[in-house]
Amino acid sequence: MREITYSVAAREALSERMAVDPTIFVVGEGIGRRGGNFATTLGLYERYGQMRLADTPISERGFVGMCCGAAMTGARPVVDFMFVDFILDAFGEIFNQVAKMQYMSSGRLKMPLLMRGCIGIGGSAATHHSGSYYAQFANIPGLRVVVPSTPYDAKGLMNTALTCDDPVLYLEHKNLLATKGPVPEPEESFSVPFGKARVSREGKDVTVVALALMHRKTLEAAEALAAEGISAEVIDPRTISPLDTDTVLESVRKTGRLLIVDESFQPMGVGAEVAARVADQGFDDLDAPIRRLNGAFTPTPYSPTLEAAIVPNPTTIAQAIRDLVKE
Amino acid sequence: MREITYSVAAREALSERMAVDPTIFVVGEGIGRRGGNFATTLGLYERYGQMRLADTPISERGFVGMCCGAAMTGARPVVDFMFVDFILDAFGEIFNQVAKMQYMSSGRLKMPLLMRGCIGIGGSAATHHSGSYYAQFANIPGLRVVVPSTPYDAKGLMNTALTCDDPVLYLEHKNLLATKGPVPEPEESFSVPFGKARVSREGKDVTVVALALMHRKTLEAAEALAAEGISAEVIDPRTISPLDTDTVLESVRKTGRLLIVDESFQPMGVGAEVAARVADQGFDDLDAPIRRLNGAFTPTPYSPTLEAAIVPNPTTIAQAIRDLVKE
Amino acid sequence: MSSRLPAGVTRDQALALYRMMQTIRQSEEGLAKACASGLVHGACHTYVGEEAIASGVCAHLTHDDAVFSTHRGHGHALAKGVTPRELFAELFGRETGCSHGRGGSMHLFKPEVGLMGTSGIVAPCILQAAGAGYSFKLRGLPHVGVAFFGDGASNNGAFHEGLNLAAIYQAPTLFVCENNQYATEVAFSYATRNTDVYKKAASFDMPGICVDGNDALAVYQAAGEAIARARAGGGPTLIECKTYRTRAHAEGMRESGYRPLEDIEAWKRRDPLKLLAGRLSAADEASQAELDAIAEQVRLIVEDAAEFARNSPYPDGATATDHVYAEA
Amino acid sequence: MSSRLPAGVTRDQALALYRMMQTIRQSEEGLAKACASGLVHGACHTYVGEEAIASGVCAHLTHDDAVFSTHRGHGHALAKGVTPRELFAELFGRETGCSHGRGGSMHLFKPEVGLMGTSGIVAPCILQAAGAGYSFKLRGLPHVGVAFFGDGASNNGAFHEGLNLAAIYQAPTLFVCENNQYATEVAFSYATRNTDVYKKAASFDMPGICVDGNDALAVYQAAGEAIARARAGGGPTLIECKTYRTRAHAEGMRESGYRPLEDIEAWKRRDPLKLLAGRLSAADEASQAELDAIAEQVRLIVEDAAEFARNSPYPDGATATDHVYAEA
Ligand SMILES: Cc1ncc(C[n+]2csc(CCOP(=O)(O)OP(=O)(O)O)c2C)c(N)n1
Ligand SMILES: Cc1ncc(C[n+]2csc(CCOP(=O)(O)OP(=O)(O)O)c2C)c(N)n1
Ligand SMILES: [Mg+2]
Ligand SMILES: [Mg+2]
Repeated sequence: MREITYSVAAREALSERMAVDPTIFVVGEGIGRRGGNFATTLGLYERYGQMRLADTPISERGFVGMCCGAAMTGARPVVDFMFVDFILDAFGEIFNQVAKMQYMSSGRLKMPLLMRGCIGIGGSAATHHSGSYYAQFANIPGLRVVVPSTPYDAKGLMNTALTCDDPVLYLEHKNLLATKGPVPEPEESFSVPFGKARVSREGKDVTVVALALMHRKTLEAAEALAAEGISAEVIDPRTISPLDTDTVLESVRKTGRLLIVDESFQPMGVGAEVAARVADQGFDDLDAPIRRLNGAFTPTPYSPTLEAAIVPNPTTIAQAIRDLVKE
Repeated sequence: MREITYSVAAREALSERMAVDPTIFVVGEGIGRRGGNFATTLGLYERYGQMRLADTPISERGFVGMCCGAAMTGARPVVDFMFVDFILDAFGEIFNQVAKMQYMSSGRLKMPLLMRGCIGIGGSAATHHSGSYYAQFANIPGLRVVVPSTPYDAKGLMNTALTCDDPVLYLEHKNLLATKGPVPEPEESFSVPFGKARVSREGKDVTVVALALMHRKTLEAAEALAAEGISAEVIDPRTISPLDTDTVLESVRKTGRLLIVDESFQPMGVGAEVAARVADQGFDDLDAPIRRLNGAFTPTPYSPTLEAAIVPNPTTIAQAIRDLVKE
Repeated sequence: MSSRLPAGVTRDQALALYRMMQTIRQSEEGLAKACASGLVHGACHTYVGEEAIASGVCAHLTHDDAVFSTHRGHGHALAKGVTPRELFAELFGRETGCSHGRGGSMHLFKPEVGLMGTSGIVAPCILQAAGAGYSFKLRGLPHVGVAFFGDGASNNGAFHEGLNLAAIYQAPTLFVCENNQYATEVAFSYATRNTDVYKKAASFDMPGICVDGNDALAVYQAAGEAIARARAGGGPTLIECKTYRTRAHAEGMRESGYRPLEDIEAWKRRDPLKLLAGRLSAADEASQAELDAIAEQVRLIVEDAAEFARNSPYPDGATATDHVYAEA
Repeated sequence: MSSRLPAGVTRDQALALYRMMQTIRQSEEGLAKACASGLVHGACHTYVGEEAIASGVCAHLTHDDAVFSTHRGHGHALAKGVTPRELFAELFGRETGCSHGRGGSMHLFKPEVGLMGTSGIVAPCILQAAGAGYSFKLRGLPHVGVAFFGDGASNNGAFHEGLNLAAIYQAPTLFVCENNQYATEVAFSYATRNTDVYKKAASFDMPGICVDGNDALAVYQAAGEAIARARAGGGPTLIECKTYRTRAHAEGMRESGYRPLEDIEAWKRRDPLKLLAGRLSAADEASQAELDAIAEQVRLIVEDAAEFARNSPYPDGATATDHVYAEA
């Protein structure tokens, strides 16, 4: 399979879907001629024109609400927030309108709306350009939340998102955009279903669930630990809502130990939900306490020394795994 | 001790604090002469005047941002949302400004801002007037989230909120407002600290953590189960951020069993966090899987038959306890 | 006021407006009674006194046009094609309601006729209507998006963002502000210093029109022009309808002194139904008997609606979580 | 243009403006260089070409007045009393920075001098300034809240809500819109059909003033009047300053063709420092030598600032979670 970047993979999916579905249009700041702050729409304006790649004023709430109305009336809008931090002003529209519209209309309206944006701490982006809000959004009934960690999943999940009738929040970690990986040729259509985790590394001593950039960092840590004779199984949930825990439960049945690694905040986070489900449905399989390793519960500082101190890295992940295996 | 309602208790605290602290002012729709949709400010306009009880336009984001600025410059604003559902348009202001201001300013600014509103499903309020968003807000670093379930706690936590320098979200369940309970006389000052759960019923077979209205319903269920010989210990966390789990761990040490009852959504909810912490720190004390009983993961329907189907009640809570005790 | 009907308004159109206004008025009065007797489970905000607006605007719309409405949406729903039976049944929480009992008064849906929903949250309808306009323009369709909203909503940021977006994209959208001068009990003159909403369209270089919201023919004419312009690619319009609600903000609330009782009386004298009846008589277009006959026909329909709703089943609790997702 | 300084503007004031504008300009140029050499860790949006605005406004403010600013906030910070040392150190991520390295370019704080923060999110500053005004009015203090924001922010709902709130409460607030005609690479003329921001004040019945944002004396005068009015209880004012940024939106970005290069050149000919220098010379208030001496003094200060910043320590990682809560 050819190797392309995460960013190209996602864009390719968007462009391919736009070619076959004329109701898709993209809105956002600088997604027109400029091609997107993160090159999410590079080249698409030239191909699909102004109405389908519509630059917007700085009106995040406004254009989300607008796209809600457009989705209710036969279009398939894509909202590109660049940094997903800017989504927050639209929280009311998303929670109370976008996510509830199918329910409120008793299924007579569909809500084929894709919202996307970049998450993640790094590069001294500081606290207004580094959020990862998936826990909050995954607590909203009616919304799908997707967090791919590989180019393959980036394209496969984008394909699913752009053919699904539910509203989807699609989150891309900034530090994954330039990473490469195998992706099928453009002519081979494929998709990755929502709600199906991926076991990206098999192991027998401990199960580690990790998503987005932390998934990559965990694989690094697992590689290093193999030399020490510790065999970690690594799972990427890929989608947070729906969240596949069957795959995790099956793994824990084998390993008896569970660690969840997440760059984002611990309280009421993804790790809490995975832990709670396993503490219920997988209780008898557990041989040790369930552990979580999270980014610190703090706004993101700017200075590199402070920034490095608040996110897990392969060293701290490896240590957490070692500690758990010893339990 | 005299018995007063939850609603009177909270209002009394506000009025007493306003009498001694001239920098407190309240904003909201209808909180002036009208005295608040839920009588949260009844009589205060007459006592403290227009500038300190300022009716607002329907600009939830706007007045939260305004109060953020006021809190940064020496005032202590109280934002009264009536139904807390209306807070969502202000999510960006709260997450990125209000909650981060102390951190961003390295502690040189304080953020003595109280936001309050009514939560809860009931009375066919339907999906735009029945949300309980504490999980989402408790995932925000820098913010305190408080959910009293008794008149005593309503006043005691309000007193703490109105003297604390952190921003506080104070949530009142609509169906608790008229409930009565013992509260110290006005001249006796008292407060309830943040981060200290309350054991409201002692028991030895199972620990049940429940908040807001569900706390009351759980006490009813526990009462009924006593007749069956099941002894349930019931804990009210009272504050979600900070969240006291020491009290829960201590209880589980005794009972070996844990159920969390929460009207709000299960995924990444309060129950998930409590479960995750106990599955880590209290693992060795657990004799059975940790269970959660939540309201259904759905927008709130209007019709009484549908509405009743989506929230736990004493019968379903009792059943969940019975099931767990059998495990 | 001329004694003739305005140019372009036929007798049939005027009578249809009158019939719709009667339908709304009598439905609201029926619902108010039902509230008092406990048949309505949740909130109920009536449209009494404002009937001319929904009627005048929706007379120009087909089922392909998309209407987005507010907490005070019964009138919009009826004018757009929800039947009184569906409306009553919805407020009574029954399976036969237009939202199958999921919504109640503030969540009325009937997309089949272009009623894309009323909302318990103030202001999102403004944005959604702009989006419907965008969608129609993108797909080359001649339909329009219409938002109804109150004076209170015009102080919300969604007003600013929604009108601006519709203007820059020249989306075929009609923004109808029903300025009844109060948001619950907060006076509009307190909540903004410029109480002429139509003038605020200038910020977006959009036509802003002011009409007497109690004059159905005036609303009909202004909306007709704006909708025709939108369909022809001429972009959005803001129409402010100055009006007044003569009942409480919501059923069960009392006149607590926030507005002068004389004002209520004065506006009742400008009752939109009476005004239209007067215009029809003055123009010799309809006799009192004819108008009474319409009112009587409507009375039967509304009575039947209440009866139908009372006899309808409640939804099955087991379906409470259906339709949260598309494929569920 | 008269050859005399405008009435009420003294030579000393004009020279102080010139000095501040030099401080901002040279700091920005120093920071741009530091960006290129990797000393600045995050984003850096310079204020080059817009120096007259912050300088002209802040000249009227004391440390008790509260300024709320944007992602393009270096100029506001310096004009309000942050030192070049503190600014450089902050962007270099050092403990000695005005935010102790927590913030960087977009999160500059120095409440001791009334710099209440710059923000990486566009538009909240508008609301916060209104709130500062409210707070000052509530407590009977003669201070003002000031928001600086771009043309892009004026399309945000916060503009509508914030100006309306300030107007109804008559909060002592000054809203300064720096209309540099672009939001990143999106032209203001695309993002709204009415590009005269000051006219939008009419929606709130608020005075809306338009000034040449490259003319420091014009800004100084307009701001002086508005601030005096606010202090005297006369309520808020919106001042639109028409201007242009002559560098990229952020350091590291190139001119990708979204704006005509001739425009940049034309605006460079209207460079605010040159304009003010010209005015001073024409009025015989300052010789070129005097102006050069100021520039040279500033050069030394800015050089020292960069040096100071480079030599300052990074913050200790162990403190990364301090100050999340008040009592922590
Ligand atoms: C965002 C939001 N804030 C507050 C409310 C509570 N509320 C319901 S109706 C209403 C007044 C609305 O006034 P207006 O827009 O003028 O409509 P009217 O009721 O006068 O028709 C308010 C404040 C709400 N539903 N949504
Ligand atoms: C709410 C929000 N949306 C988007 C952005 C990304 N962004 C940063 S600066 C900018 C342009 C701002 O334009 P303007 O307000 O005119 O200020 P200028 O940069 O021209 O000084 C944008 C869109 C942001 N920071 N905040
Ligand atoms: Mg109104
Ligand atoms: Mg700009």
